[in-house]
Amino acid sequence: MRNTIEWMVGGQQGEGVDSTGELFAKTLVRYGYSVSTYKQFMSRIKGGHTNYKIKATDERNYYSGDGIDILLCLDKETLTNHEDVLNANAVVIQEGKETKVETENTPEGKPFTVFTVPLKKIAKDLGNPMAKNMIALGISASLVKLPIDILHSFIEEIFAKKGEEVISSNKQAVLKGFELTNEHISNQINELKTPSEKDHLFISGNEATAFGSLMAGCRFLSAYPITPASEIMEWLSQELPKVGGTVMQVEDEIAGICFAVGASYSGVRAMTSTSGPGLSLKTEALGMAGISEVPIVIVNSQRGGPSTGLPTKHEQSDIQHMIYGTHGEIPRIVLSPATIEDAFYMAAESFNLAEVYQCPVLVALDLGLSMNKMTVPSFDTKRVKINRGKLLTQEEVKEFDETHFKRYRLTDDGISPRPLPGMEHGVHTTSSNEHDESGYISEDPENRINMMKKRLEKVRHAMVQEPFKVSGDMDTSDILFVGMGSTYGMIQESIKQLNEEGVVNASHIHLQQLYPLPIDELDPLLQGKRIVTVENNYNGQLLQLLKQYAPIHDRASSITQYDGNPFTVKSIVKQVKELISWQH
Amino acid sequence: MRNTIEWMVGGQQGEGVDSTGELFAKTLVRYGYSVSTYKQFMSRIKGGHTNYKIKATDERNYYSGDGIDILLCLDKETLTNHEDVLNANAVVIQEGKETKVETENTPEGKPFTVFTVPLKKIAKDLGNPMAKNMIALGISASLVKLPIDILHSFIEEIFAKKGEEVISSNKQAVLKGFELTNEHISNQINELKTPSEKDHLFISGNEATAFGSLMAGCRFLSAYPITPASEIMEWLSQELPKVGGTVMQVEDEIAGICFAVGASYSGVRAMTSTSGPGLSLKTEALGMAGISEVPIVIVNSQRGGPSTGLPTKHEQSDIQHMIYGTHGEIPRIVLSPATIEDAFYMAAESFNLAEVYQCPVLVALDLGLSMNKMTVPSFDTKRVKINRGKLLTQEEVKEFDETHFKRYRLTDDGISPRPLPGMEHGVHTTSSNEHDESGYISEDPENRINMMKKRLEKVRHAMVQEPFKVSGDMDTSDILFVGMGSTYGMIQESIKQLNEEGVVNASHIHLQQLYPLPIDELDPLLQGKRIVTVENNYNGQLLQLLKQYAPIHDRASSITQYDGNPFTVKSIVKQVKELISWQH
Amino acid sequence: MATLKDLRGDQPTWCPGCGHFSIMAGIQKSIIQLGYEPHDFAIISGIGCSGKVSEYVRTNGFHTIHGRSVPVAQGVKMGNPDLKVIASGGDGDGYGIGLGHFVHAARRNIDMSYIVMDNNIYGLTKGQTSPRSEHGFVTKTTKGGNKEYPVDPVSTSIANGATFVAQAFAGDIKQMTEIIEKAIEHKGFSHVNIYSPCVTFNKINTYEFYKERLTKFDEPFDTREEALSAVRAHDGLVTGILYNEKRDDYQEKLGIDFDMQSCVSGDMDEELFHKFKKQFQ
Amino acid sequence: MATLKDLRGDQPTWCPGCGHFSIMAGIQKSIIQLGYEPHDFAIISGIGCSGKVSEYVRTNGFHTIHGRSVPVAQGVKMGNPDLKVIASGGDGDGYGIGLGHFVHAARRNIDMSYIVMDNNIYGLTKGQTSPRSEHGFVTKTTKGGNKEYPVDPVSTSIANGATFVAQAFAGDIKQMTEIIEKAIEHKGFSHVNIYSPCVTFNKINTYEFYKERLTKFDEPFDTREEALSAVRAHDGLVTGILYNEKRDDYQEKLGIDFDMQSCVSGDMDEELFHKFKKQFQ
Ligand SMILES: Cc1ncc(C[n+]2csc(CCOP(=O)(O)OP(=O)(O)O)c2C)c(N)n1
Ligand SMILES: Cc1ncc(C[n+]2csc(CCOP(=O)(O)OP(=O)(O)O)c2C)c(N)n1
Ligand code: SF4
Ligand code: SF4
Ligand SMILES: [Mg+2]
Ligand SMILES: [Mg+2]
Repeated sequence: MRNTIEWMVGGQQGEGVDSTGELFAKTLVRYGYSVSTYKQFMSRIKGGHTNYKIKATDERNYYSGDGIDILLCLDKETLTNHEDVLNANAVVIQEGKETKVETENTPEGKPFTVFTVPLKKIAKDLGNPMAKNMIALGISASLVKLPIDILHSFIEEIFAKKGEEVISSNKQAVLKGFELTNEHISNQINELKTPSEKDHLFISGNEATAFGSLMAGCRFLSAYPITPASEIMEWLSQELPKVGGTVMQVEDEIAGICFAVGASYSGVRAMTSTSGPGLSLKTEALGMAGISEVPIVIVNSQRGGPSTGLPTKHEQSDIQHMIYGTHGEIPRIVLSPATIEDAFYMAAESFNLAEVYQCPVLVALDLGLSMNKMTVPSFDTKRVKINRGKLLTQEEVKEFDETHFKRYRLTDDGISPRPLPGMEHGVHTTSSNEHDESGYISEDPENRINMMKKRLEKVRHAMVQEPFKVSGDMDTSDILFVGMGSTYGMIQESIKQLNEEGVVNASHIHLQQLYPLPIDELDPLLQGKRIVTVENNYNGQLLQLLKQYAPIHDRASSITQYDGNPFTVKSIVKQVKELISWQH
Repeated sequence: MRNTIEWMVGGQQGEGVDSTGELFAKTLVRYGYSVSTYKQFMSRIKGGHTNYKIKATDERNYYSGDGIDILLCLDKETLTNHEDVLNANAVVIQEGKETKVETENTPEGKPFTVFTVPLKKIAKDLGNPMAKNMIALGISASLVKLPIDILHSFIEEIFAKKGEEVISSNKQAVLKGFELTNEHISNQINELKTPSEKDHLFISGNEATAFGSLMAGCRFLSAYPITPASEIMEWLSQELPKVGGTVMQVEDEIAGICFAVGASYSGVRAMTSTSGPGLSLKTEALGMAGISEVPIVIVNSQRGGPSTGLPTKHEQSDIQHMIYGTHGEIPRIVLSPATIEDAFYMAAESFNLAEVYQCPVLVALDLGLSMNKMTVPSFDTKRVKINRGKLLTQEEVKEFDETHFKRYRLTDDGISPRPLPGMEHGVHTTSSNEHDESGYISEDPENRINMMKKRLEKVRHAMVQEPFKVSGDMDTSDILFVGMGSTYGMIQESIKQLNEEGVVNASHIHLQQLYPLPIDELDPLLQGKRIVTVENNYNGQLLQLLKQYAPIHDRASSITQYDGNPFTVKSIVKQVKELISWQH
Repeated sequence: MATLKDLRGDQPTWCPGCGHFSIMAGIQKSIIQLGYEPHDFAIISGIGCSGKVSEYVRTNGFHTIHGRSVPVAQGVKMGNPDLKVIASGGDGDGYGIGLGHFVHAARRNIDMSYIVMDNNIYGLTKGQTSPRSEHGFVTKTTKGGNKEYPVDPVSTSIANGATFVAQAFAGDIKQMTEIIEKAIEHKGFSHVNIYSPCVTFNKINTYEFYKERLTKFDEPFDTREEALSAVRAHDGLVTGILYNEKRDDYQEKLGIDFDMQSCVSGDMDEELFHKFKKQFQ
Repeated sequence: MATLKDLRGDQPTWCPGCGHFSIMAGIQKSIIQLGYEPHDFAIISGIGCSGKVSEYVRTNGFHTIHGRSVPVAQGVKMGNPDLKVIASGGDGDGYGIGLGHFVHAARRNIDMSYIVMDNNIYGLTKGQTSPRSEHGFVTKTTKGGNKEYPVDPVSTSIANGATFVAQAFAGDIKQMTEIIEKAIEHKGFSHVNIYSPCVTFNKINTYEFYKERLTKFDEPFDTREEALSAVRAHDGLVTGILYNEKRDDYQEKLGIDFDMQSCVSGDMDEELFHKFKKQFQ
């Protein structure tokens, strides 16, 4: 009995690769497994190779895996592209004239079984040519002895509107798959251990971010479509109206942030979501939110840059722009959830931070985290409490008894009580110009100094609940990996492997708050160790960030990947080994 | 006989403060003095205090000075605002009912003379009420015994179109000024030493930048009005048509950069000029220039940020945005001329670098450098030779003999030969998407790696003629000041004073190339010394930049000023002393 | 009831004689005459001499960035449907850099007013050509005369679905104020372009220029076609409400029971969580 | 003479049946029929399915960024007045994010053609509402139907001074190609909006939809007013050259003896330096 399975379906875009993958993933989820997935696709609508990768384990797993146990090929490219990562004794399912089973070897000499099946013909015979992928799913499921009922009940759900005939032909297709396996390759069946029962969700980083935002009271999102962020807008445009909120797809990304700033100014928890090109366009208005002290959440789902770059590929290369972008100097907070559950919690926290500190909060996702689904423990609604900061009620505003409310009142903590437009006695001025306490333009040098200090100091100690994740033995480890975003799972697994192989004694910090960098907390952990950042960009932006705060220059380096794909454990391990051998 | 004079005129905006200041400055220039100026003004058209400060010396001078010898007050605020910086024995000229001379003391107890004159009345009596400032200029000139002919000849030039009468009344006004001085305060006359003859220009940083660009062959500028950059556009819109080029004032800053990118793509040396808010808007298109490898020069004349901020005030706070702004990673070069003559040369060099490295070049000015005029030695046209890099001629293109020209050909130095659209056999594709050598979209990982390396490595060793200025004794100095932009003169004078007072043994590096930072060249100079950056921003952006490249964290700090005004020598010296005493 | 004093904000710094003074007064008067209080309003302005109006009229004000008053204002209204929202700014701000937002706002029809202070020039940056400057207009950047033709703002909003389009003149405060009042009371996006002479930099489009040339229309045209033709026939030199149509505004059309502001500090809503959670199981 | 083969660039990746194929063919044919060579042209495109046209038609191409093809294209023409310049892109690209640039280009009248591939939807990002989507149109982000009204692109360019405005349909290649040819030969800014069905995401604005509804005009209208009225009367569902006017283009108006490209490696021009230097002395 096995407790892990790696599965992939590949084919041409528009051929149902996505839905086939998603269905198999959900089947495994419903069976009780922890599932991580990764979709690869191209910047076109039809055609071009795409694939959907799944790794399922009976314990929590954060990474969709390097290898493949079952490979479902809907086109020729699939096998060519992925043959080299097949695990030993993998099964490859492919279309062919007649059913046959052959054994082949990977370039590295691992044996695998090629199961050729006339899927199209069988589906046609079943009276439903569309059901060919279902046969293949049946084969897949039967190879690990998943209960057929799960697939069958999904089929009932998915095709509920299509009628009994479609349901039945699809069910038969699955059954046929089971039969084909039993008939031809029963020696390959390797049953999955029954997992223990868990309360978990199968959700993408985008969905978790959107869900967390909604739960934190966000009621307005204005944005412009862009891969890989569109899903956030799409999910919220479905769900927000149910709670009295709304999504606006506006004319461009500048409007995206400006609408959200306006809505936030009027008292709503508001956000905008985008990816690189949109983030760059928002750069000017980001500064407006900063100086005018309007809370705002900006989700940046990173993709391959620069410019239009690689719009459907993974990258983590907007770090510096998020921290330093916009002219002049503003208060800001930059977060970067490590996992999908962190995306939920940090999205929620970002609204708190935005309102408590009255400043823009940027939440960095990356394509890997944004678009791929994983199984996560159901979220804890008690973990993040809603905190609206110094937002005043109508009654509180009245007590100030001012004709023109001092919106930018100087206070000890730099944060000013905030009335809302519409409140009696709360009439106030908000401004992108340098202003005095009343919000009116001021060019007075002394006022300027006060206002700059107010704004830039107030966020200095802002801190999210978990500014970074630490693992490994900080006292004894001689190498410290530092990462952010969706590399979490790969780094964890790489360390496990490296430690097991006895290559290094490694520890791991995964940063979740990039700005203000929690340097006081990090500093003791950085002492004395070899530091290796693992990041999906060319310049080693995380490394540059760390160097700015800590003089680690002679013992720090980075492992980078910027080809549009996520790291594999294999490639991290390889690069670490090279790094180490080179040092000796 | 004196060899230096500090003069200021102050008044309400729209009252001729500027033109009066400029005329006096030019008079001193024509007399042969080296003049530095600083204008202060507000973000409104009429009203509000403004002033024009001049320091003239018989040797080269880079700073408009801390003190005032002659203060011309066109409003009440002028004296109130500037009394504390009057030099001993200063003369204050002010409007009043009747002519009188009084002696007063500054808050620090320095004596000064107040010369009250019924300027308006006298001007009216001369038949030209507009000439009142001319009387005051006459007084100013006579107090340092400038030849009256210089002023008279200027009057002839300025009022040439207004006719004999205006000319004569203005001449008389000046004469009247001379007479009043002789009559009432002859004991204050302190003649300026006659300077040696020099071939020099009186020019602002904006003008020098524009002039340098034109001389380097720039024939197209597209931009949008914004203080303090507008002057570049305005100057070139006058001059470019004379050489077959043109300026376009377009609908916004995004169009500003896009037009220039388009013009450059078609083979013209092209630029755009802007300030902070415009720079932020150009962030996305900057990335396009980077990945598509289109040469482009972006001049950013910095002002008080963030957002609208302090639009008419001085700051140096866009450093990080210029280096890190835009999503993803692009080749770029960031320059920052230290002086007005460097602005000329570096503007010219920026076009070379843009074309040699086929990438965007950002030229950072700051308001102090942009808007104020100084006397500079006439420029050396031999210093920067035009270099168009790998731009191909029609003949060269033909030799490649390709159907579709490989615009992004991989080469040893990462730079690809560049045909122009319109050339026979040169048909090629330029793209903001990741592309292969032919310019066509490519999502292939290996191609991606090659292209990223090509683009990001090609600029690694780009270097301007003078990447930084060094002064002081690098071997013996125990403190090293690092600055950029218009602080050059103040830092130099501060060091002189600090060295003279024996406070420290200081040296000075003024960075002119911010990215790629010439760290190999800088590193030996940074060794062992206490490092103090002097910069006009809050966060110490230069300091952060240095720290990123060198582990100087425990011996580096910054002196900052961010109130909208430039440093004074006094304030630098004071802060250095504090820093040193605090260290002991 | 609010008085003029209540509606006075910061001390204006405009040049004496600037048309913007009259527009400010027109907005103040309209608010008073319609019986609103300062806190009922939010004035969202752009950057320019004109942009300062949000600090000079004492209502809630947001002095935003150049060209973005209209998207910010729409967001404000979306966030609080009870607020009266006015966006305001210059011709450069609104028809130059902000032109796209303006057209999209016209077709979106959110309930707000957009008052443009049109002086056919860039005032605050000292007199460059604006997208409303006449063909041939001479400025610092167009010494040989402007080679472009001006944007036609009222035709553009009429053609793109604005439900209230008017034009006024700062030299005729009475008509202007009437128009502003109606624009404020109009349910939907109302666009008011107001000729507002820049006495410092624009020596062509002066008070006299407009007085001599403007044609006043007392009634809106029945159809967009007629309004378009009239505007063109007079080369844009018309005043009055040009077009006015009743139509559900954007928020009404959404048909959402808005509940945007009720979020309070404290626990997340557990019940809501479980409702939404289901779809991920 | 160039053949179709000469004008074939990269292999198109559009969905089979996409209207963009016909527009690509229309551009290729026009270039051939007018007797130009591939190197005479530069096609400047934005981002979208449509934006790929600059890689599929083998002329000089610049695949720029989303919404900015028009300003880049104008810059290209300014830099080399001898090039034939076409800007092209989608309706989202041109009338959404790029709307401002489009209107300013219309009033500026630089000699180039702007061909918009209008499928009333955002194709490449998988089917969201575009500023050209009908009121009520249902997409992922507008489940309850689009609450906005579409931009009227041809009215907008007509109202703002464009000197050549036409509309075509990808389903009528003959008329479309004729129009593109005339647009290319027009001296000044020519705007061609082409209905180009997205067969994958837009199930409303199909080939049939347009075939049934389009009214063809064979002659341009004499005045802008008439053109505007006709467009409105048919709810924008017209094809043909709607308006066409001879007028000096922007570069002619500038009256500059352009000398943009003559800069060569070597010394600065000493004489020129001394000429300009004087003003600073
Ligand atoms: C993004 C940006 N670009 C440019 C500027 C500079 N700027 C300030 S006001 C202005 C134009 C003002 O003209 P208009 O909108 O017509 O207002 P007016 O001053 O004429 O009332 C410009 C270009 C800016 N503040 N921000
Ligand atoms: C600044 C920016 N925002 C968003 C995107 C994402 N994006 C790519 S294409 C596109 C819309 C395409 O629609 P359209 O212009 O109508 O072209 P079509 O695909 O329909 O031909 C969007 C929003 C982007 N590339 N850049
Ligand atoms: S410059 Fe013109 S627009 Fe600005 S305040 Fe003065 S008169 Fe008014
Ligand atoms: S998605 Fe639509 S627009 Fe894009 S290629 Fe397919 S059919 Fe054409
Ligand atoms: Mg204006
Ligand atoms: Mg489209």
